[in-house]
Order: sequence, then C-alpha cells, then structure tokens
Amino acid sequence: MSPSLIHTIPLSGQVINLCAAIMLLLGFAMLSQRRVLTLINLFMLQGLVLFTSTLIVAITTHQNHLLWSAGLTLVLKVIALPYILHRLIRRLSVKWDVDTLLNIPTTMLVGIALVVIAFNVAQPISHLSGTITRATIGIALACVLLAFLMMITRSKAVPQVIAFLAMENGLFFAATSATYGMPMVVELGIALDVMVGMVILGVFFFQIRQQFDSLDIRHMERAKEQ
Amino acid sequence: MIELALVLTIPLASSVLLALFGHRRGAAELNSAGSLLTLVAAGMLTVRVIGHGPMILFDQQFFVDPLNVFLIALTALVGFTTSLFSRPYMRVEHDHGRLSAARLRLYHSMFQMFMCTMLVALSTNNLGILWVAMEAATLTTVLLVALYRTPASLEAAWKYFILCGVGIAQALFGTILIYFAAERVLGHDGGALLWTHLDAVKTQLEPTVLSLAFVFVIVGYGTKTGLVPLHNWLPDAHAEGPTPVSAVLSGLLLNVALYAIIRCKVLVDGALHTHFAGNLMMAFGLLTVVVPAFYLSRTKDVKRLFGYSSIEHMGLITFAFGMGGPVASFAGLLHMTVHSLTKSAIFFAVGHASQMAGTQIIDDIKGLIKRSPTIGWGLMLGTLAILGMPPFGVFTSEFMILTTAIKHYPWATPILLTALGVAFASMFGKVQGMVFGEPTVKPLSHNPALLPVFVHLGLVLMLGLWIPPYLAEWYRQAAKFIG
Amino acid sequence: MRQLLLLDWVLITALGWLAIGLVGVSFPRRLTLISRVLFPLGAIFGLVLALLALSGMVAGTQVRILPLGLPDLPFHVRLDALSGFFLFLLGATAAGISIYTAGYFRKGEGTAPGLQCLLYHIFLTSMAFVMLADDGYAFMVAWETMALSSFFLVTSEHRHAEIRRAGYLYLLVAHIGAVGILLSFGVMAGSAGDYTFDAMRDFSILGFWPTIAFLLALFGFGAKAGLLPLHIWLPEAHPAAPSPVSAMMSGVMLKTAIYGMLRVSFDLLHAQLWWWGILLLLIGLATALFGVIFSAIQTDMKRLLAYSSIENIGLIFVGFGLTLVFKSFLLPHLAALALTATLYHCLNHAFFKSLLFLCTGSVLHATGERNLGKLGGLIHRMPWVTWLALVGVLASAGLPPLNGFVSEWLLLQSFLFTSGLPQGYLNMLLPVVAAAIALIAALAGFAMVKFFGVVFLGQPREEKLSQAHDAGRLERIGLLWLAAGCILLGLFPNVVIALLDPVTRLLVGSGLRDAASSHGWWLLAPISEDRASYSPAIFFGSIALFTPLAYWAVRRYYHGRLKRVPAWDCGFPLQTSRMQDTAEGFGQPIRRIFSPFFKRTREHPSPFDTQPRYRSVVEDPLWYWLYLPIARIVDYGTRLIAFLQQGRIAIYLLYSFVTLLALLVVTRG
Amino acid sequence: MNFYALFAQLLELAIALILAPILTGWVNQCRAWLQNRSAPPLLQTYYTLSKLFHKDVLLAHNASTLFRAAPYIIFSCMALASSIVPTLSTDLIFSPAADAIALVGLFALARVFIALAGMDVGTAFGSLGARREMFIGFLAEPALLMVFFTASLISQSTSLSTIVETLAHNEIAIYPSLAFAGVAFSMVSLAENARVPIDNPTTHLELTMVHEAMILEYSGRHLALIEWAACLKLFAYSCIGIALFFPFGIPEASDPASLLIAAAILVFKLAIGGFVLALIETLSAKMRIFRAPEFLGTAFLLAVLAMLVHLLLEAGR
Repeated sequence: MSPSLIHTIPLSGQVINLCAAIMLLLGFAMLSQRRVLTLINLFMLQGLVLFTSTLIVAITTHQNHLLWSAGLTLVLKVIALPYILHRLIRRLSVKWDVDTLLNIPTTMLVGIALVVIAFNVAQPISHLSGTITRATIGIALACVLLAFLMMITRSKAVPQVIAFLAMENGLFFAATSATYGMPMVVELGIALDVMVGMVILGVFFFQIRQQFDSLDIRHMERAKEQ
Repeated sequence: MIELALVLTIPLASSVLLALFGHRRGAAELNSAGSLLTLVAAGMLTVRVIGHGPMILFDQQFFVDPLNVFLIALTALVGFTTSLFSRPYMRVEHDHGRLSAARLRLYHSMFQMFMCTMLVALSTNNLGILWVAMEAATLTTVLLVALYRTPASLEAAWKYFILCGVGIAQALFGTILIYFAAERVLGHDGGALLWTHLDAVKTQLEPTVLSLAFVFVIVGYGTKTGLVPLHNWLPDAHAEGPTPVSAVLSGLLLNVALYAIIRCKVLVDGALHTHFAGNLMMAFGLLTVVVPAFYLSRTKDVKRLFGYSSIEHMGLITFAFGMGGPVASFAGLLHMTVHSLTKSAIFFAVGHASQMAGTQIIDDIKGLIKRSPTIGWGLMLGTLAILGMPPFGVFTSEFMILTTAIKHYPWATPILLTALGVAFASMFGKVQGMVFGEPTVKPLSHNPALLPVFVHLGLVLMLGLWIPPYLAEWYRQAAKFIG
Repeated sequence: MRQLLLLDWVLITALGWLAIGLVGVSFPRRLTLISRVLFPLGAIFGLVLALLALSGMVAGTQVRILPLGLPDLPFHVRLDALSGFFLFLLGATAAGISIYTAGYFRKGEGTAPGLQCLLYHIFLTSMAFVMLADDGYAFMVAWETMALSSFFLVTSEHRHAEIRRAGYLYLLVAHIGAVGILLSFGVMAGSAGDYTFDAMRDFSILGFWPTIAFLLALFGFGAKAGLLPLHIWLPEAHPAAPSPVSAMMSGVMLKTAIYGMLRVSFDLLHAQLWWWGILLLLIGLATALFGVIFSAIQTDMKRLLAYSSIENIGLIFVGFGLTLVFKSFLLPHLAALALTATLYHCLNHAFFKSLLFLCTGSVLHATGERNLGKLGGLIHRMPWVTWLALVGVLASAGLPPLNGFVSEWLLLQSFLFTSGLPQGYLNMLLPVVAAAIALIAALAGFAMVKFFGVVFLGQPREEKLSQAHDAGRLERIGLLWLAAGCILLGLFPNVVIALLDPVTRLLVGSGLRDAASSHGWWLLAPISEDRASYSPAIFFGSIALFTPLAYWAVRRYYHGRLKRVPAWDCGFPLQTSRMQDTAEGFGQPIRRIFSPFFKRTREHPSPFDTQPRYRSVVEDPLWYWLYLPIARIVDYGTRLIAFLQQGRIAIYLLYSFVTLLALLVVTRG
Repeated sequence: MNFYALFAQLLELAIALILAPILTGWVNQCRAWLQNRSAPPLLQTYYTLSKLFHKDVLLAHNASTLFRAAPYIIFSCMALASSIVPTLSTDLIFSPAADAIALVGLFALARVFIALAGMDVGTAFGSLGARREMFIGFLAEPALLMVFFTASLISQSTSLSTIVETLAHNEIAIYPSLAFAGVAFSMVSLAENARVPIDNPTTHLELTMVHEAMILEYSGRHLALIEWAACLKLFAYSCIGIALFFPFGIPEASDPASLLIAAAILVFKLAIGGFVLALIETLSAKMRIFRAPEFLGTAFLLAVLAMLVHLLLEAGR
C-alpha cells in the first residue's frame, strides 16, 4: 500500500499489519520446512504472533473478552499444543525428516499463486472493513490456504496435523484481527474442539502406528473403488 | 423452554451416565431409555411449537421454528429407533468378540453425545455454536467410526477426521465472514452471530462478503453433507463404522449439515437478491446425483453401496433446495424425512444381514429371504423404497422434485433421470442377489430387533400414500420460510 | 353421506381385492383357507367388477377425489367408457384366472401361499387403479405398484438364477418405461404444472411439444407392452412367472399399456398428427412380425406363448395406428371401425392368451416340463386341458368362428378403406401392410399348430408323461370360463361392438352400433351388408350342422366296423416317439426362410464324431445390437468415474482445495 | 331370404357335392390323355369313395378322438366353403354369412384340423406332412387374401356376391389388375390343392409327399371323407376362380330357369378349368419343397402387385 496510506493508520494498526506479515512469512516457512521439530517451533511462533496481535487489538479497542481469548491462545497454541506435539514425536520417535509429495520449490510457487488469489478475493472485503486493520483478512485467508496446501503435500500424519492446526491459527487470526473477535462462547467452543481434537489425534497416532507400524498415511489407501 | 432444556440435557446426562456405567449390563437399555426420553421431550417440544409458533430461548442463544423442530423430532425418532436396533446388534458383535465391554461403553456414551451435538446444532440460534456443535459431532463420530480399531476402520476414521476437519474449518471462515458483514450492520455487541438478528437485517448485509461467505460455508458444511467432490470420506466412514453409526450418519448427520447450509442460504438470498446460492446448490446437487450413481455398480461392499446412495440422495435434496420455491423446498424437506427413515431402516437390515453372512462383501451374501424373511423383505422393500419405487414416500418427493425440474429447469431433468436409472440398475441388481437365491447366510445368535425397520418403512409407505395435513402444513411453513 | 356412485362400488371392489390379500398374508400357511375361500372370493369380485364396469361404460363419466396422495394433488379417480371397458377386461379375465389359481396352488412351492395371495391381489388392485387414475401422481403410483407386485410374483421361484435375471430385466425395463411416462405427463402438464388429467385436457400445449409427449408416452407404454425394441423383458419374464401370473401379465397387464396409450393419444392430447399413426403402425407391424416369427421357432411352450403375445400386441398397435391415421384425416367412422378392431382384439387376446397360459400351467403341473421336446401325447392323459387348449389355439390362430378371427376380420376390413385416404403414399402403403398382416395371421396359425400338436398330440416323448393327470375341478372351471369367453366373443360380435360403441364415441366421436345392429344379432356388417358381412352364427351353425349330418349319414349307410392296429406309417417296422417331428424340426422352415431375423449359433457334428450331437441356438439379435452396447457404455462410464475414488487422502484434499479455489475465483471474478 | 334363395343354396350345395368328384375324375382323365395313358373312367373317384366307405377302419393305437373327428369337420368345412362361393346365383342365403376373408379363414380352419390330425398319431410322416402343409399354407394364405383384396378394392366390397355382381354385371370393364391376380390365384390354388409343382396327388414317395403324408394313417370311411373333402376343395377353388375371373353368366336372380342356364355354364367352365389344370400339371415338374417359398412368394408378390396396379391405374374409376 502507498506511503500516504501508511501514515493514516495508527501505530497499533501498523503493528497488527506487521503481525499479519509475519504470520504469512511463518506460513511460507512451514510450507518449506522439512523437519518436524522445526515445524512445531514455527507453529509455536505463529501462535505467539497470534497472541500478540490479539492482545493489541484487545488493548486498542478495549474489549475485555479479547483479553480472554488472547490468554486462551497463549495457553493453547503457544504452550499446550506444542508441548503435546513434542511429547508425541518423542514417544513415537518419528523420523526427523519429512518427505513431501511435491518438491519444495514447486510448493512455494503454488503458495505464491495462492497468496495472489487470496488477496484478490479478499480485496472487496478489506475495502469495506471498518476496522483499523484492513489487509489482515486477506492475509488470514492466505494463511488458511497455505496450510491447506501444506496438508495436501505432507505425506506423514504429524505434519498434516500441524498444518491443520496452522489452518486453525489462520482462522483465529481472521476472527480476532479482522472482526475484533467472535463472541466469547464461540471462541471457547472452538478452543475446546481444537483441544479435544488434538487429544483424539494423539490417541490415533499410537493406534495408527501400531496397526500400520508407521505414520506414513500412504499406507492408508486401501478403501477405494477398484 | 423446559422441553428444549430436556431435549438438550437428557442426551448429555445419559452420555455422562453411560460413560460411567456403559460397560455394565443394561447399558443398552439405558441408552434406549435415554433416547426414548429425548424422543418424548422432542415430541412435547414439537407440540409446543406447533401450538405457539417459533420461540427464542436462553438469552436468544436457542431458537426453535417449524424448520428445525421437525428436524429435531426426526433426529430424536431415528436416534431412538437406532438405539433399539443397536441393542441386539451390539450384543451379537460382543458375542463375536469384535467389541470389548470398554468399547461398548465408549460406543454408548459417544452415541448419546453425538445425539446431543446434533440436537444442539439443530436448535441453536448462534451460527458460531452451530459450528462448534458440528465440529463436536465430527469428533464424536470419528471415535465411533474407529470403534473396531481395525486398520480399515482407522483409515476411514483418519480420512473422516482430516477431510471433515478441513471442511469444517472452511465453514468457520465462512461464519467469520458472515459475522464480519453483520457486525457492520448490527454493531459489535448486537449479537451479530444470532441467526434471528441476521435474518432480520439480511437485506442490508454486504452482498460480496456474503457470496464469498456462502462459498466457504457450502464447501465446509458441504463436506459433511457429502457433496461431490467433497464426499470422499463418506463411503469409507459408512463402511467401516458399526452399522448403527452408519445409520445415524446417513440418517441424521448429513441432514444436519445440509440444514446448516440452508440456514446460511436464507441469509445469502436475502442479501443478494439473486439466485446465486440456489445455482451453486443446484450445480453441487446435480454433480452429487450423477457421480455416485456410477460408483454404485462397482462397489463390492454393501455398506459402501448404501453410503453412495446416501450421497446421491443428499445431492437430490440439495438440488431441490437449490431450485427453491414452495414445491421444491417442500419436496426437499419431505425427501430429508423419507431418506432418513428409509436409509436408517436399510442400514438396520444390512447390519443384521452382514452379521448373518459374516461379511460385508455383496457377492458373499445370498438368500437372506430364506434364512430370515423379515430381514430379507426389510432390505428388499427398503431398497425399492430408496430407489424411488411407489407407493413409498421417496417416490413422492422425487415426483415433486422432478416435476418442478421439468417445469423450471427442463435441461436438468434428463441428467437426473439418467442418474436415477443407472442407480436403479446397479443397486437393485446387487440387492436382488443378496436377498434372493440359494442361501449362504447363517441364522443369528440373537433374534434381531426388526421393529424399527418396519416402523420406518411403514411411515415411509404412509408418506407415499397420504401426508397427514398437519405435517403437510408444517412442511409448507418451513418451505415458505426457506423460500 | 351421499349415496354411492357406480365409481365408488368399483373402488370398493378393487379395495376388496386388497382386503383379500391382507387376510391371506395374515394366515400365510393356511393353504385351504387361501385356495378354497380367498381366491374364489377374488374371482367373484372379478365378476362383480366386470358387471359394474359394463354398467359404468354406459353410465357416463363419474369422478371422485380420494383423501389420499399429495397435499395439493390428491388421488383423482374417474370412470368413463374407456376405463370401464378395460376394467371389464380386467374383471372378466381375473375371474377366470383367480378361480383357476385357487385350484393351482400346491403345497410347498416357492414363496408362502399367503404372500402369493397378497401380491396377486395387490397386482389386481393396482391394475384397477391404473385404469381409474385421473391424475399423473395416482397413475404413476398405481403403475409402479403394478410393476412391483408383478415383479415379486415373477420371481417367486427366485432360487433359479435365470428367473432372478428375468425379474431384474423386467423391473428395470418397467422402471425406465415409467420414467418415460412421467416425463410425458410432465410435458403435457407443461407450464401449468398441474398434474390432474383434467388440467392436461384443458391445457393445450403447442408446437412440437405434443409430439414429444406422444413419443415419450410411446416409449413408456411401449416398454410395458413389449413393443420392439423394448420387448426384451417379455419372453424372459413370462416363462419365469407361475402360469396364472403369466396369464395375468400377458392377458391384462399388457393391455394397461394399451389403455395408457389410448388415454394419452386420444384423451389428453388434443390434435393427432397422421404420421404418429404411421409410426405406431410400422412399429406395431415390425413387432407383430418379429413376435410371430420368434414364436414359431421356440422350443419352450411358455416362451412360444410369450412371443405370440408380442405378436398380438403388435397387431393391436397396428389397429391403433390406423385409428390415429383415420382420426387425423377426420374420418371418424373409419377411425371407429379401426378402434373397434383394436379394442376387440385386446379383449380377445386377454381371453385366449390367458386361457393358453393357464393350460401350460396345468401341463407344467402334470408333467413338470416346459420344454416342447419332452412333451407330447397329452390328449390321452389330460383331455379337458387338451380340448380347452384347442379352443384357445384356434382362437389365437385367428380362425373362424372363434373370437380371434372377428378382430382380425375387422382389422382387415378397416385396411380396405385406406385407399380412400387423401394422402398419396398412404393409400399405396397401407394395403401392403394389410398383406403383411395376412402373412402374420397365417404364421400365427403355424405357431399355434406347432404348439398344440407338439404338446398334446402324437406319442409322449418321455416316460413320465404317462403319469400326467388332468386339471382339477377348480382349474377346469377357470379354463371353461375363459374358453366360453373365446367362443361367445366369436359368436356374438354385434353385442361386443354395441358394447364398444361408447368407447369409440368417447375417443373418436363415432361408433358402429347402428350399422352393426341394423342387420340383427346374427349378421355382422360394420358398414353395410353388401360392403362386407360376416355371420359367425350361420358359420358355426352350418359347421355344427354338417358335421353331425355327415357323421350320421356315414354311420347310417355304412357299417361302422373299426379295428385298432399299429400305425401304418408307410410300413416302417419300428416307430419310436423320437421319430416324430420335434419342436426344432417344426420350426425349421421358418428358421430357413426368415434367417436374417435371427442370431443363430449352430453346432454340427462332423462325420468323425464318436458321439455326434447337433445343437442350434436361436437368439434375439436386438439383445446384441442394442442392449449389450448400452450396458458396455455404462460400464465404461463407471470405470472412468470410479478412477476418482482413489483412496489417497492427499488427492481427496486436493479435490476440496481445487473446488474451493475455483469457486472463489468464479465468485470474485 | 326368399324361397328361391334357399332353393338355389341347396341346389348349389348338391351340385358341389355331386360335381366335385367328377371334376377330379375329369382332371385325372385329361392328364392321362395328355400323358398318353389309358384314362380311368370319369366316375373313378366315385368308385374309390364307395369302396373306401365299405371298408373297415383301421385305426392306429395312438389315434385320439381328434383324429376321428377331423374328417367330418374338414368335410363340413369344405361343403360350407363350396356352398358359400356363388356359382349358380349370387342370391344365396349363405352369401352374407361369409365374405372372402371368412372364406380364407374357413380354408385355414380345415387346414389346421388336417394338420393336427396328421400329427395326432405321432408317426414320422404324419408330422412331416403336417409341417409342410402348414408351411405351404402360411405362404399361400396371404397371397389368396391379396387376390381377394384386389377384387374387393375393385368392387369396394369383400362379400363374394357383390364382387361377382360388380364384375359380371357392370358394363364390361378391363381390369389389368385382375390379370396379375389371376396368375397369382392359379399359382395359389395349385399349391393349396396339393398339385404339381408343389405336391403330387398320386405319389407316395416319402420325401416328396405333403398332403398324402398327413392322411397316411387314415383308412375306410375317414379316408373317403377326406378324399371327398379334397375334391370339394378343388371344386371350391375352381368356382372361386370362375367367380372372380370369368363371372359372366352367373345370374343375380335365382329363378329355376336362370339357375339351369347357370348350371350348364358352370359345367362348361369347370370342364375347361379342369383341362387347363391338367395341362399345367403335365407341363410342369414337381419342385423341391424348399423351392415352394419362391413359387408362392412370387404368387404373393403378384397379388400385391395386382393391388398396387389397381390403385395406380383404376383407383379413378
């Protein structure tokens, strides 16, 4: 956006835009990342960024329930989930390297195309956005799509789940920064679902491993119409 | 007030109870009892709503109107019959050593939890809570699908989880967009997610945003509805889960997902003043009717077979609602009803059939009608009903849908009819082989509870010949308000 | 409570059948109850229905709206001359078949007798409702119920794979046909979108839509009637079914298709185009020729009769087409003549074909054989069946003075008028069609002689045939009823024509009653006496006079000594039953002359075979030219689409992803 | 239906019954002459018949009632047929009873019964003959019907009396279509009456016989009746031919005088007809049974052609 515009935006807004940019960056980083551990850390970082942006929105717009959701984000996305994931991969002793179905450079190119599409789609919305943070919704969409792409390209169960959670992050980001947050009850519900889902997945990993003695989802292609 | 509270709390309570005592004897009876109470409560609620009209409860978070109260009643009914059916079914599974007592506990409590989420999703007024409930429903059913812990069931559950999780995520984004659009009209704390409020101001909502939102919503909830090409989880989940679960998946979950789409469609139509949402749904619907028809003839597994048939019928319903108008929406609602009843009945019969044969492979099931005429006739009549043979109710709704299509979208009619014809050819051929012929199947260790099957089929038959006036009136109201 | 109309009584009778069925199914194993009480009761109801329908034909149109069906489209029923006539056909035939069936039941065959009873009576009720229905929905419901119940009756011996296959084919074709009918209704309802027949009558569709509606209806009803090339199910289903059911299907159910076609083309559609008639006529001709040729070469007695049904349906459609032609050229009187011939033949076929099918049923029970190559000489064992079958055979061969001849006579008469048509080609073409009809009639004679001669005459070809027993009492009553029908319909054509008068007046606005009845009951002269006349009474009377006269004279003037000796047979010393013509042998000239019609696979013994065997299978070429290709196409499509269901979650995710992106781009752009 | 009509009817029947065997005898005589054989007496057929009537009946063990009833039925059919065809007068009581189509039906009825009788005993030859008879029948019947159709299109009627009246008593009109029809008719009647080239009435050669093969098992009075019926059939066909193609001299009224003249004319015509038949039989050779379709197919085509010719050239009349 042109410099004149930048000055019209208050500092908080700029910070949020910055967060948005970082989100997107992290999204790309995860897309290109081969190593599970780093993937988890990146995910944690994303959570952190999400937390900060939520916090800022909460402070600038004096909405207390957003503080709650920020706290929720911190607890869930920055502490709990990464911790669980770390435990899991240690317990499961997953191979460190993640091989992708599509080689990284191509994936990146596709990702860029996705970003373009996302911005293009989000343009009309951001124009009529009343909030101080216009572009964020486009970025959130981009994050979601990138995570989606990541889910498609990863051939192991754990990275897929991480991608799934990253997608959740993107949605949260959209919810908080673009619309100053959903009603509390909804956010709680969402958080609960994510949590439970994680637990169930954790259980699943073990059973999958024990049944297929690997977490490679390419083993799970039996059910089809021959 | 109290009725709705009962409708929502009874399943929850019984789920908790079953989580504690589900491994003891009599768990199945408790399950049935809970479902029965839910059904009674739902019945009271229905009477209440018919009497006093729509009501908004619990600081506007819940909302009951003709549209969802009939789905609530249907859900409670099918839930009850399914619990009746699952009692002997699960006992046989237990005897065959396929399920331990702990698993049965999980099954019972998750079944009730699933019912609870369904009812919440139906009765809530808050699109956010709707989403939460749908997600919760996904989670519970994932556990149910994976109940056997076999590789196949795990694979199915995994696919189900990932695909529906992702889909649901899109739906959330759509919800956020709607909220985003509504907030500008309703202000921040104007309950911008409450459907009633949205409905009140739907004409002022921002069209572009809502159209985008609807795209996300239909992709999201459409995944759960099983719209092609988002349907791929459905046959696996139906095939690998225990049969009662397949029954409720087909009979209820798909309906509820579709219900969510319809709720959003009403808003979008109000905002856009175009037929955008309708066209989108019609396109999905046609695709969803045609593609599974061609799968049918290739599938070897009987439960996959009927899974695909569920997809096809969901497509038909989506198409009906897409066309819109009093007749088509009426037909869509009717088709929802008859499809739930018929398909769950079929799954009951199929469950026992596959238990008798010890397999789900179609070619290995033969001569049911000799070993157990009730199961054989149940399966045969159910299949004929679902294939749209008069005098069963499925034909009624299909007749209305087709005639509306002939009237307004003649080009679509041949496509639909071809698909239905192909479906008839493949499905009927397979089922005939299973029901008739020299028996290969063995009698069951416990005598099956086939009352549900024939109750359902009886209801469907009645709907084919005579729709009770109040029910028709009720459909009309709902249809009018779907538009 | 308003007093009950005739229509209500008809409805009550039809529902009475249903009630009988329900009683039957509630005592599924009580054979005596079912066979000695319920089925005779059903037969009585049939008679009642026939009488009610007769009075309904003259009573004028009556309508009712039942409190059933869709909320905004309840069941409309209507009793007019047309439906009255077909209800009469149904009732009269059903009376004979039901009473026969009462005697036909045996212990432990196929499905439980109670269930059979239910299905059979549902079948009857649904057929009655098909003829009464006055709106698209009620019609479709009754129509499909009819198909469904008959399907279950056909597959009652479902342990045999070929019977399952036959049933499958039958229901499939029936269903696809029903789709055609539904579409036709849709077109006729048009933009009004009201599916009551009244609305269709009032709402006149324009342009090419009537033609489309007509063609769709032709497809739909043709599938049920067994018109070429949709006949494929018929020769499979009829042999598969138990004989009373085959009789009912061939005798009555095929006629429901005729009824529907008449209803659509004359009642619901306003104007008729002449080429519709020509189309119908040519299709009917092809069907008739095809059917009669195939019936002449069959080796299974029920298949033979099934193909003969195809032939008769073809003839009926020829008459139908001629009616359309005359109607479209505004020649109501000639149209009435042709239509009378058509309806008359419907009635005749109902009687003689069900009679013949029931006879095969008795033969089947007595011998357990359907294969003509294993029957023969039954005239000595089962005289009742033989002589009654002879009546049916003569009637079906179109020989005077039986009923089959009258309708063919009327048909040929109406063809003699086609030279008066204002259309150059037609009055050249149609007499040639008449020639083809003559050929078909003669071939039908051939087929029937083969049927009767091989089954009942000659020496028994198997040992077990000597244990064959004649039909039981109730069975005889049923057969007698139908045979009497064949004779009476043949002897009193004027009565029947007078009876058909309201129907023709309703449909084509003219009738034959006055012309026919002007010469007294004994002389049938549809136009005028010196134009054409036929008096079956004198005909029959003189034969019935000369024969005993000759007999008496011979016995009177010459001694009647008579010795039983071995057959002479040109002095051949040894004669076995194998030396007489088999069914294959009898069909050989046909196979030779009409070889282009068949897809034939033969297996000739070479001179060096140790066990030489000869085998020759004649199949329906259409199966290979039309049906298998369609099946292949569908199969290809399924293989193509099934490829999408890969089982790879990444692919599935990709589907949703691409869908989402595509939709987004579309919506945005 | 006046007294004369009844009288004429009975007279015609009587004449038919009497003349038929003589006609056959006459044909055989002519044939013998043409083949330079010494001819049998004219009444030879009568001798044969009476001999057969006096003989005992030898009935095969397997023969059924139908076998015994058939001769009487066939005989009465043929008697009826020959009394329907207007030969002496067109004012007959039976003439409205059956028109041309019914006449064809009558012949078909007789054919069916004789074929069934042939199959009844269950010998190789019987069924073979029956098959061939029906086979020839379904080829000949349509052709005959088409011949009648041509005539009825000309006279706008299918009742034989009206046809004859039209053809005989209208102003002399040339009908080219009738020429075709005539040829077709003569071919058909050769086939129908078991004559060379389709069948040979005098042969008992197993593989060639048709008619004889069917009646092989008959003896005594039954055989006599059948033979007589055959004579009647020939007579009836000849009368049909006369009525259609040489109807001149058949009176409409039926007062005794005109009847006598008519009878004389009839005898004359029959004599010529018989001679022509013998001539044809002498000049042509019996053909293989599977050449019969070609032969009769030709007849059928000629008949159809006749009808088309009529529609083309004479429809204007």
